Amino acid sequence: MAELLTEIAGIEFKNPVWLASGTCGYGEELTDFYGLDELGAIVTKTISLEPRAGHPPPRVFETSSGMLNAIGLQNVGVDKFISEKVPFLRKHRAKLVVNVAGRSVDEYCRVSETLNSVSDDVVMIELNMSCPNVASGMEFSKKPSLASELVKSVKKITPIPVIAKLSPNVSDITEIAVAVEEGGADALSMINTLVGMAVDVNTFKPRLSNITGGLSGPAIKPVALAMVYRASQAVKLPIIGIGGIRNVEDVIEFMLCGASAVQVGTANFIDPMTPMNISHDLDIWLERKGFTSPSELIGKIEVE
Amino acid sequence: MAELLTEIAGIEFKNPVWLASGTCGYGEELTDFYGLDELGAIVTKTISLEPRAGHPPPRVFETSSGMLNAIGLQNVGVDKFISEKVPFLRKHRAKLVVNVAGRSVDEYCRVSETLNSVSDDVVMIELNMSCPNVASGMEFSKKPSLASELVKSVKKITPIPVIAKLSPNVSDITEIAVAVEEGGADALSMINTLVGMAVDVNTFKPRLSNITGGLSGPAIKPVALAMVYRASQAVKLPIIGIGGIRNVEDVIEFMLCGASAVQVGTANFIDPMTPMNISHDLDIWLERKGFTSPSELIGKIEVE
Amino acid sequence: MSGVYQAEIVSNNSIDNEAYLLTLKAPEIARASMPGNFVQLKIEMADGGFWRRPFSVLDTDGGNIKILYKPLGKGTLALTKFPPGKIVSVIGALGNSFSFPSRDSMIILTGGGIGVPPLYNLAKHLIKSDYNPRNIHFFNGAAGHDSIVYLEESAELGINVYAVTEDGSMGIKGYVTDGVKQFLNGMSKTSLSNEPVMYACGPMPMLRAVGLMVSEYDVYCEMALEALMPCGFGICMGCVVMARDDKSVEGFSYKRVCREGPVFRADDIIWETDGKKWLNY
Amino acid sequence: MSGVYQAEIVSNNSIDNEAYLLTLKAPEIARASMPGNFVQLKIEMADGGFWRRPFSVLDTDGGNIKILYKPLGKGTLALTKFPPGKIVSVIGALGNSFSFPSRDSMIILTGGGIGVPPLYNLAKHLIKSDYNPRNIHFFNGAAGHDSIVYLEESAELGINVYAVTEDGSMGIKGYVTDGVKQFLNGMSKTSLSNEPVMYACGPMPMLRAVGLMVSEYDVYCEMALEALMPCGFGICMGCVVMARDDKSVEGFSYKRVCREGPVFRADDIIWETDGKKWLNY
Ligand SMILES: Cc1cc2nc3c(=O)[nH]c(=O)nc-3n(C[C@H](O)[C@H](O)[C@H](O)COP(=O)(O)OP(=O)(O)OC[C@H]3O[C@@H](n4cnc5c(N)ncnc54)[C@H](O)[C@@H]3O)c2cc1C
Ligand SMILES: Cc1cc2nc3c(=O)[nH]c(=O)nc-3n(C[C@H](O)[C@H](O)[C@H](O)COP(=O)(O)OP(=O)(O)OC[C@H]3O[C@@H](n4cnc5c(N)ncnc54)[C@H](O)[C@@H]3O)c2cc1C
Ligand SMILES: Cc1cc2nc3c(=O)[nH]c(=O)nc-3n(C[C@H](O)[C@H](O)[C@H](O)COP(=O)(O)O)c2cc1C
Ligand SMILES: Cc1cc2nc3c(=O)[nH]c(=O)nc-3n(C[C@H](O)[C@H](O)[C@H](O)COP(=O)(O)O)c2cc1C
Ligand code: FES
Ligand code: FES
Repeated sequence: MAELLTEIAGIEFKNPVWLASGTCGYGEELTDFYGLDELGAIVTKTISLEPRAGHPPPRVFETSSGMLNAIGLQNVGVDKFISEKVPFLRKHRAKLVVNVAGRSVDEYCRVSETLNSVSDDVVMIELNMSCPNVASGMEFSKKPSLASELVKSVKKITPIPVIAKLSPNVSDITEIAVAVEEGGADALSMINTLVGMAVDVNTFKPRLSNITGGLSGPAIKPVALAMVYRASQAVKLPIIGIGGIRNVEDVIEFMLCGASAVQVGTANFIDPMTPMNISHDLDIWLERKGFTSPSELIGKIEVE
Repeated sequence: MAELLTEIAGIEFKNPVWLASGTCGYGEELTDFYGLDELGAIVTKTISLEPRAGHPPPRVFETSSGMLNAIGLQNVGVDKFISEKVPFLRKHRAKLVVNVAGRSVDEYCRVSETLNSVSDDVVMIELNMSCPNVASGMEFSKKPSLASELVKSVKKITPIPVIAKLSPNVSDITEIAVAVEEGGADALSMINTLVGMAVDVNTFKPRLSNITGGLSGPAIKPVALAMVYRASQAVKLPIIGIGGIRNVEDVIEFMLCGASAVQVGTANFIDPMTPMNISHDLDIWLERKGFTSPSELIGKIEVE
Repeated sequence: MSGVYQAEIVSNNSIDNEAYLLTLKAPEIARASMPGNFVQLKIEMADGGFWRRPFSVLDTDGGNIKILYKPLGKGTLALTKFPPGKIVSVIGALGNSFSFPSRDSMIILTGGGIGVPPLYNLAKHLIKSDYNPRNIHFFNGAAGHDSIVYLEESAELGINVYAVTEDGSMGIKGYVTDGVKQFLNGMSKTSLSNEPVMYACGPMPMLRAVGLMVSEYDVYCEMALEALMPCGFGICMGCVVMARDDKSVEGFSYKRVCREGPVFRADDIIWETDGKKWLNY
Repeated sequence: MSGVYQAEIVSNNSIDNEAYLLTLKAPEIARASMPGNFVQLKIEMADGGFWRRPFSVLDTDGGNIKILYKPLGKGTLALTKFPPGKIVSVIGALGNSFSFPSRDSMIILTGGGIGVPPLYNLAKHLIKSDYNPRNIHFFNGAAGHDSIVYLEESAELGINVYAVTEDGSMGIKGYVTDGVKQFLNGMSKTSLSNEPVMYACGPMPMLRAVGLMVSEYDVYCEMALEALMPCGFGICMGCVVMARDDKSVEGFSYKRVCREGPVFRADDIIWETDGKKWLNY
């Protein structure tokens, strides 16, 4: 048996297969299918300072090998998350990563600070940097200086290690990756969804109430791989690869491109057992190929 | 019968369905399937100043509802294009748009200038702005000032109307759209391919000799629609929509988002009759819905 | 508690009126399922379709579950080609279920199009629980004679069955709500001791009409909603409807059709805010 | 001249050794096709696969074309389920074809795996054109006994057939090129009046070995190459190989397997430059 134990920023994870934010709620529903302690980690739906109702429906649409979503960060807010959701996750011994967002640097910081009270439960904070900054209008992950400042501020306020989750909707992913590394991030995760839309040709209305939404699923895997590959050339930080992952081969591709771990997103909707199947198959795959740990694959793509 | 005649920048096209650059060669092979004069227009494979051999294989890979390509702008060069390809296209009465690229503003200009000698045959020039600028390293379509300068320079040198073809790999498509409008472009076309990659998990090698390539096909349609929609809010220029178009519904979606015409790319590979089928179905669709011209659909998405 | 099961197709046949009847060997789901519950089927399909497709449980039969479906798009069309013996991945039983009415209620089932299955299931369960079939009135609405489904099978339960067609080619002419209104109007004239209780399922525009009707007639109503469902078991937050919620600051919250539903009390659903409909209807 | 045709499936059966034989009613293609030509089949498949899949023409029979294929991946696996009567979209005939050798040549056909079909087609055409079957030597290579295809059918043409298997479970043990080398070595010892001419088709690593072999033995050779083919009729420039080209400045150019090929002269193919292989082999 290969050893799937994976270390990111000094923290040990049972395996490199995590659940992506927004695709596993707060873990409750998935306990119907498996034990949360069997995952590398679970990343919660984005938590904001105040509860948010989210966008009106329609919120989702199926596209060719992908889907659009505009959920609008519906969440219970950080206080209720701590009082109602953390105890459940603790009881199930979930390795907990909390995805955080805010409309300003200050709001990100306040959510992160509030999480300090449960720092025994929260192994990492993941900053959802695709949120638009109220002041500049631009997403935190589009302007390097904003991105860097955000990470720096959150790092100051919390001892919990921080992952910067990058948006793919940028001209140069390496610029942003370098900026958050300089800002002190402990790891990168990428990619969040691509901006997309669809229109109902019968009603002439957009398929999403929010008009545009985020594209995820197998359709975007090639984009995610290219971004992970490029970022891994530019920074030393561990990278958690996300985008269209469905099976063990997808995970190997991400690792060869430089990812140290991965997050499974949309695939959970089609088969909630996906992360379990992947860890199982990864073990077998490594064994068959003569590897003893997934870490041996990181960045091992052969280019020449 | 609806009237499919479409006007872009003062030029009349038989219908709004064009062939996208790089997905129809110089038209020769397609005459096996239909007459080139039945198309709205044909956009040639990118033409450069000198002939280019292109990238070594493997150059293509199939992904989920998409494909990656790194052809490397293999082309005969502008001189041979004029002497060997234009006569054929003229004979077949193709509405000819020439896609042009260069490694510097000067090179773009020299290709465009050379085309002046066949300005009776070439109805528009399309600038492939996804080429990296030798001096800055960045693509022409990533930096607004570069993009604007490029268009301005080409416009100075040729009386042929100019389309700026935008790359989707940018943080803000509206910024670039505005820049090329200010530069004097007569129309926009979007989108070119998204940067992507794939890895062979057996050999650990990238699927493309060039490592990364361009993602096209149905997978990217949602991204293309969102970019067309956003650009159409920002500029007055006519937009030619491109990305994953396979059927008449796809065309309607693009038009509702603001496109005045469309280009069919990857779908030609699967069925070379696609553009013919689309024009035929568009006629029927418009008729059935009580429209007399496709122009009635442009930007007519209902957002409240 | 739901699970992912590998179910063998027992049969998959075209029955009347373009509908197909699919029987799956899925004992765990059969055992757990209640009227209103649904399952998520994995269907390999072309054109990059990859979500599962949700289907109500029509009936259970020993270790089998039955699904009645209409081929509409790429998933359901592909499903029609699935041969007996094929193994399909199915998640279930999912969602909540209809509550049972008090014994002496006048039970009105209002189904439109492919909304019939959960109501048939409910009727069958009620009868099994010794409700009087004569107190059950099933209004089955469709565009026309050719698209009405499972009418005879419903009649065989011994309940009152009414066909309502938009083109008048069968039964009452009009929308299914027109048929129900006629009935309710008749009822209020005769003094019936039985309190009417309504159950509805069908396309959202129909359910919206039902919602307006029951508030007008002040009839208790539960309805099984439809929604696009990426997951079906509550993790994506994609399938929500706007529902009254006294506990929230806004007075409403978005509830998951797959988890808090598909069955909702009609008066909990908010169909429009500020005069704007919140769905594409 | 090729076209897009709607072809009816006449039959689609598993034959020996995991290979399937597909017969399509496609009179225009049957009429036009020559050995080496191929067709592009549209196969609806799951997982977002959408390119057509290329297959060599194995044989023609009146208005029908025959294809021999092995189910390997999502497209070919889906194809095995296609029933007779189904209509499939097919583009063809595509590509160039083998040139016929001079009448008295010693004709060596070297086929590996699923590279057999165009060579079978060639053998059949040669015989129809009154070439002497005894001068045709068909080396059919595979991993083992179970994966060798169309061996008996080839023998029925009256030509010399040699099985070559890597595991020695049938015929000569070794790579197919080992079998051919033995033959060529034997030939050079006896003084044969017949000049050897070779035709090859199979996976690229095998063709590369054939290329090295024929240059060593100085044998004229044509080979039908494989490549990933987004279009198949020359518009994408995706399927190229590096080929010698005196007219180009660089001394080579990238040629399309689907258009300038699939048949190339072995000595035109450049397998490596600067010691680097240009393909993932
Ligand atoms: C809880 C629930 C129970 C259902 N029970 C049944 C049932 O018992 N029998 C049955 O035939 N159908 C039922 N449906 C509807 C069924 O899920 C859809 O018909 C199916 O998903 C369409 O898939 P498709 O790939 O064939 O269509 P697509 O190609 O995806 O779309 C074709 C058309 O169907 C519509 N559609 C797609 N998905 C849904 C959906 N989830 N709900 C409503 N309309 C949709 C689309 O808007 C489109 O117009 C149910 C839906 C839900 C949510
Ligand atoms: C000119 C030509 C003629 C051919 N003739 C035949 C034939 O007569 N009979 C036959 O069985 N096959 C033939 N092939 C190969 C056949 O096209 C592939 O097996 C098929 O495309 C695989 O599709 P898939 O969806 O099943 O596999 P995928 O799921 O796409 O891939 C499965 C495996 O097959 C390999 N593969 C995919 N496409 C090709 C390809 N175009 N060429 C080679 N390997 C590929 C992939 O690398 C992968 O390892 C021919 C190929 C070419 C180019
Ligand atoms: C329905 C849905 C909701 C999501 N919500 C969030 C979110 O709240 N925060 C976040 O950082 N990412 C969110 N994402 C993005 C995913 O975490 C992931 O980055 C993206 O979907 C790409 O991975 P995938 O292709 O495997 O789904 C969401 C994705 C989906 C599909
Ligand atoms: C094989 C291939 C080659 C291409 N070559 C060019 C090119 O030379 N110049 C260019 O501007 N765009 C090129 N493109 C991009 C297309 O013109 C088009 O913008 C893109 O593919 C998106 O459209 P689609 O999804 O319909 O293919 C190429 C695309 C493909 C698939
Ligand atoms: S379908 Fe995913 S939450 Fe309901
Ligand atoms: S497959 Fe497209 S050019 Fe050969």
